[in-house]
Amino acid sequence: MTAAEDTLFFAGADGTGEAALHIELDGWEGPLDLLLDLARRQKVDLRRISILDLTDQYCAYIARAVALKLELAADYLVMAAWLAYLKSALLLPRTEAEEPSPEELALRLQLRLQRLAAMREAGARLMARDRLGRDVFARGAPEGLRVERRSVWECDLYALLCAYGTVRRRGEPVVHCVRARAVMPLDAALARVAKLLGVSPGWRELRSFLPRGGDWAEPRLARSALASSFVAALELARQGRAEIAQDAVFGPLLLKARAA
Amino acid sequence: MSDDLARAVEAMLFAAEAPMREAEISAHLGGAPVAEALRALVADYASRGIHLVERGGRWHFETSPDLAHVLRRDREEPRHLSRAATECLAIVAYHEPVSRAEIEAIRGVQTGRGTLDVLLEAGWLRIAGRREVPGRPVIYATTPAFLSHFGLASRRDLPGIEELRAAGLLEPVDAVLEAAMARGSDESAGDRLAETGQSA
Amino acid sequence: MSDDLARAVEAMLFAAEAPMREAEISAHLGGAPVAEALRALVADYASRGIHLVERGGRWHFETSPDLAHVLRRDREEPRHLSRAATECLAIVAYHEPVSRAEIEAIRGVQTGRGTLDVLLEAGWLRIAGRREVPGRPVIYATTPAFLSHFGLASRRDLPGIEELRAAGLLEPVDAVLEAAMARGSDESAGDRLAETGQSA
Repeated sequence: MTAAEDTLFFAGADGTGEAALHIELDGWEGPLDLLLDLARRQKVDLRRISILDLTDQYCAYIARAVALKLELAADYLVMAAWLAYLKSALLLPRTEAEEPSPEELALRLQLRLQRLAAMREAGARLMARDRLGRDVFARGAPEGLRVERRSVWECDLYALLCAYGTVRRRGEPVVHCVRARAVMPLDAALARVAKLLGVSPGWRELRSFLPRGGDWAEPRLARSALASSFVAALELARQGRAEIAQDAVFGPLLLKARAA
Repeated sequence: MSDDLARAVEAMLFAAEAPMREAEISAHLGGAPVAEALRALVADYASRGIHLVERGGRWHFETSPDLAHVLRRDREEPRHLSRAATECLAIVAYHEPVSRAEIEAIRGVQTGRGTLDVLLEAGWLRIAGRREVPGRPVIYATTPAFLSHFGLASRRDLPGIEELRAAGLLEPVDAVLEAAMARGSDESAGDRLAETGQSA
Repeated sequence: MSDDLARAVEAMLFAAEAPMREAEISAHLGGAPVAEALRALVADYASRGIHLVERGGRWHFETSPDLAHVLRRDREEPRHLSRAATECLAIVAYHEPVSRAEIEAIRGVQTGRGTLDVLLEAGWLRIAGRREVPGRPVIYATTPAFLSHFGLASRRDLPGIEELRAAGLLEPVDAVLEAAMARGSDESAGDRLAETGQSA
C-alpha cells in the first residue's frame, strides 16, 4: 500500500503530483476499489474500520481530484454523494422508521469491502502458488497414448443370402409383358351407338346401347363399353346427330337421334 | 534419492521438449558436471516403467520398451457390412474362386478396391492365387473364418438356387412386395374389389 | 520396483499428453484397479525431481516445485494476468458457480467482457449453464485445467477457503446482513458504532 499512499498524499511533494494522481485514478477500478484502499490505510481490521473516517477521506480525495480539474467518472461522484448522505444520517438524530437504517447501510458497505478484500487476497495467494508452466512443468515431449480403432464387421447369413438373391435378380434379363386389355375402342362404340340410334325413334337409355352376353359380361370390359359409349354419345351430340337428356343427377342418361 | 543435482537433471530431462546433450544439461546447471547424476538416474530407472536413455549423445526419458503395448489400446467398433461388400461376399461364397472382373460381371456394377479390402480385413476372404488367363487376375475365395462366422460347416451348406427361389429370395422385388401386400391386407383388399365390381 | 501394474501405470501417465482420470488409466489396462498402483507411485516419486500428482481427479507427472529456479530459466513467463482478471478468477473459484452480475457485485465495478474471455480462453473457466432466475444469466465455474495449473487437487485446496467460509465471507452480503441485523446491536456492532460516533 505504500506506493498508493505516496501518490495519495502527494501534496506536490515531488512536483509530479498531478500526473501521479491522474495515473492513480486510472489505476482504481471504481469507487469500491478506492474505498478499500482508503480503508486499508486505517490499518485496522476491516471489521473495526470507521465508516465516518472513510467517508471523510473519500470525499476529501474526490474534492482534491475535482480541484485539479481531473475528469472523474460519474460513479466516483455518485459514491461521494452517497457517502455524504450516509455520514449525515449516521450523525443526525435518528428519524423514525427510516428504511434502511444508516447503520445497515454502513454495515453493508463494510461487508462489501471485506468481501472484496478477501477475494483480492485469495487472488494473490492463488497467483503465488507453484503454477504449472511457470514453477512446475509437465513432460516436455510426451509420446502420447494411441487408441487404435478396429472395425468388427457385422453381417449374418440371412443378409448374405438376401444379397445373393439381389445380385441374381439383377443379373436376370428383365422382360416386361404388357397384356392387351380387352376394351371397347372409341371407334367401335361410335359406330355402334350411331347405328343403333338410327334404328330407334324415341329416347333410349345409354345403357341399352351396350352389348351384352359372352365376353361382355366381364366387368372390366363392360365398364370399358359404358365409358366408350358415353364418349361416343357426347361426340354424336356435338356433331348434332344426337340429343342427350338427363332428368336427375346420376339419373339415367337418355339418348335420341336428332332429325337432320 | 536426495542428490539435488540428480533431481535437477531428472526434472530438466523430464520437462525438456527435445533430447539434451550432456553439455547442455550441465550449462543449465551452472556448469556442474552431470555425468555422475546421469549414471545414477539410469540405474534408478532401470527397473521402472520409464527408462533414461542416451541416443546419439543426447539424453531423454522414454517408456520402457516392454510396455509399448499398454500405450496402445485397441478398441473394437462393430460396423455393419455395406451392401456392396455383402454382395461381393455372397458372390465369392457361391462362385469361388472368382476374380474381381467376374464379381463385377455378376454384380453388374463396378466394385471398388476398398470393398474387397474390407472383406479381406474382416478375414472372410483370402486371395486364392491367380487365374491363368491373360492379365493373371487375382482370384478370391472364402476362409474358414467366413464359414464359422456364418455358422456353416462347409460351403455345401449354402442354400442352392432352388432353395433360394423357394424362400422367395430370387423373385423380383415387385412380385414379392405385391404378394406381401395382398397377404397383409386380405379383407380390406377383398372389400375394395367387391366395391369396384358393383360400381362397374 | 517390480510391480508390473505400477510400471504400466507409470509408463502410461508418463506418455500421456493430458492428465488422466483413474478410470481412463484403468480402461487402458483392461479394467485393472489402479488406485493401489497410483498410491505406490506417489510414494516412490515423493523425493524425486518429478512428482506424481492428482489435480481435479486427474493424474499427471510434473516437476518438483522446489526445482522451479533451475527450470524457469529461459522459459517465457506465462502471460501476466491483469488485476481485474485475477479477481474474477478468484471470485469464480471461491464462489462457483457465479454469474457475471454476482462477480460485479463483489468487485463493485463492471467487468468487461474481455476479462472473462481471457479466463475462458486460458481454459481456466467454463460456462456452467444458466441460473434459473429471470434473465437466465450465464454462470461460470472453474475447469480441471485451472486446478492443474494452480496445483490444486480439488477446490477444497483453494488457499484459505475454509477460513473464508467460516468467516461467512463467501456468503452474499444480503444473507450476512440479515443475520447481523437480526442479532441486533450485539457488542461488536455497538463498539463499532461507538467508535464511528467518536471519530465523527
